[in-house]
Amino acid sequence: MSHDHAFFIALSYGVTAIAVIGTIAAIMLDHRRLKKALAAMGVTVAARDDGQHLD
Amino acid sequence: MKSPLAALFVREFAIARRIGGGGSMGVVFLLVLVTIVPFAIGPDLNLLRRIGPAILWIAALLAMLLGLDRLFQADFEDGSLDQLQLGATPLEFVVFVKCLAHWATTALPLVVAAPLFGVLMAQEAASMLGIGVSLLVGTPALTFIGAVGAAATVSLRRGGLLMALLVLPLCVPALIFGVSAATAASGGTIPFATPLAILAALTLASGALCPFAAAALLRRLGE
Amino acid sequence: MEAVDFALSDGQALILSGPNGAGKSTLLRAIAGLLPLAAGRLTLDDDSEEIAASLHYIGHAEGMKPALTVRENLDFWSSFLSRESAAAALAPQDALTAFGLAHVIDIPAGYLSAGQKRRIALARLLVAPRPIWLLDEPTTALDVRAQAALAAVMARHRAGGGIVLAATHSPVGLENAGELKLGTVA
Amino acid sequence: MLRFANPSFVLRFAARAIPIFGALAALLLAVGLYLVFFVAPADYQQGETVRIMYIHVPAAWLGMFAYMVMASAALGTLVWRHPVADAAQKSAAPLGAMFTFVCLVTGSLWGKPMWGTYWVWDARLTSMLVLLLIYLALIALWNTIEEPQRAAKAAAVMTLVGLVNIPIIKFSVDWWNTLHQPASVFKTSGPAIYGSMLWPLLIMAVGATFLFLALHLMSIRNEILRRRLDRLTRLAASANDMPRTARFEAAQ
Repeated sequence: MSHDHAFFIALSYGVTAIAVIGTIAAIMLDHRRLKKALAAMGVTVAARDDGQHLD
Repeated sequence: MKSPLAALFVREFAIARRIGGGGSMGVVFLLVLVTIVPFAIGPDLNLLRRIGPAILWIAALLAMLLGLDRLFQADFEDGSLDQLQLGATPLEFVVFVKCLAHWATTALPLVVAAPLFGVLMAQEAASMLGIGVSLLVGTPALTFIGAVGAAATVSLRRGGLLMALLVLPLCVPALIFGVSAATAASGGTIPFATPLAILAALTLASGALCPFAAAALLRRLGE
Repeated sequence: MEAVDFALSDGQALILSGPNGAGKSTLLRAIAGLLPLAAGRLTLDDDSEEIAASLHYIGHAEGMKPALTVRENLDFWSSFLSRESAAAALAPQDALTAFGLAHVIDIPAGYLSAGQKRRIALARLLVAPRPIWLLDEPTTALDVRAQAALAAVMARHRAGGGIVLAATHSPVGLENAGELKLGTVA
Repeated sequence: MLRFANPSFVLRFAARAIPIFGALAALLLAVGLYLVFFVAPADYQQGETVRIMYIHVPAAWLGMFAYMVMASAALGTLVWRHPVADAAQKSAAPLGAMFTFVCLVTGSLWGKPMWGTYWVWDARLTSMLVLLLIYLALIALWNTIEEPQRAAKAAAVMTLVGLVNIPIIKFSVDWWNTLHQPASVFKTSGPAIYGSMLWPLLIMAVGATFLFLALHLMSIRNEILRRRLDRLTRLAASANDMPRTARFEAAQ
């Protein structure tokens, strides 16, 4: 494995890992913030809102 | 209690971040322009390397104008412009701070993105640095000059195009010295510092003069 | 617009009435300094303060940014329009309570109805207090309860020595206020 | 199929499906990575850098797969007009953009040893760049139009228009590429793939697909909650006598 090949492989997998983990983190943080905001408004997240299920 | 101008800067910053994804629209517009050029000219890397800085500068200039026509229009439409004139701070300072906020939200992302997009134009590291520095120094001038155009067309329903026509000729000096500074960065006869110094002078001059012109255009805007 | 002359002292109010297009808004904007005065003078006898510093103009558009929450909007205007010499400014919370809107303080202004936006614009009077109020059609889009709240706020302002100039053609709840009829010359 | 129109049903389905897809993705990717680094042979011509192919190619597939998912959600929006389709459409765009971006970066890094520069206007990479631009434009569209229904309809039509254009773009970019470059120095269609390389590639691709499905369901759940929060905030604003002050930081 010549030196620069290893560098490019590592860089590629590194960038991919950052992109994937970043996306996962962003989505989970967004989820937590939304649940907190909904809870603050007195609505449990899984509350069945049959009334307006086609909101 | 924040000072009026600090409060204004914070408000402009918050609005830019919440609507339309802040400066990201300008960066995507820059990427689109940089991408379509090779489709027209061809993928010849040597040619693209030579004209890279010029293309990036023109694309950045157009991306800057993109957001500028809304600089005062939003305030004009929702009545904020009246109140901004009735505050204790002179309208000139208000215009200056609004330009600063617009530069921070629109131009700074461009200054970071343009060199990276230089990869598509086969630019070397030195040239990328030159492009970044020349944009950093030159974009304030574009904002200040653009603000005058924005103030002139604020009450027009679709003033964006007219504003570009008014502003682009005035931006020619900044474009010339900006591109020459960017190309000088990757070697060449002209030393990098000379065009950059003139560019800095253009920015300082427009920063000092344009707010007065823009404020004059905005003050006592008859219904 | 033909010659207009009036004088107001502390606690007084003046209603500018007349058909649409009679120049009510134009006169108010001219007093506020948003329009150049073709002729005539605007004087303030207590000359410690220049005129612009003692006026608060509320126009048709309420100057609220839809993307910002009501608190952010009012905080901005209180910082921007604040005067050291002015009486104590109310916090956004209290200013909104005076108009029965305390519950919307953390909601983006874009979510609110026209009547609520109107009341928030009027709340700006309390957040950035000035002696003289210039109100252009203050009661548009306000329901009866909101109009009562506005009348109470104006009464308190006048009791404290403030002056109110309102351009309107519907009753605005200002007792013993002078009236300046602006009619188009026959 | 109509039961999927009910957001609450989707929330419950997501709550069960996300862990399963996530676990499958993790397992497959782990096995795939092991195969890629310890089993798959180096390429006789490129040497070790061929291992970048095992993320570059799946990323390209996912970039396009995400667009197909977004386009079918767009149909859902236009034909059945139910909000879960809007959510599915809106949340597919950023994921598609992420996979396309990864494809471009890994493609550029993979090409560097051969081309000598990070970017050559190679036909397939250029087409992926245009796809990324389409994704970014759609995301900007979603960010700009505040009113959810209108944004969904506009994005749906633009997505379908884009879908029709993608093959045309692909064809014209290929034609543009051959027009200017008589013989491309090194066709990066990649080396001939032998069995021993095919398996890791397929495992990585399937693993990435499950990753996408898990992330997509999580994003759809977020969009449903965001719209519910938005609706409750409007209700709180209009209800004059709110028992509790409604706290709402801009969740956009």
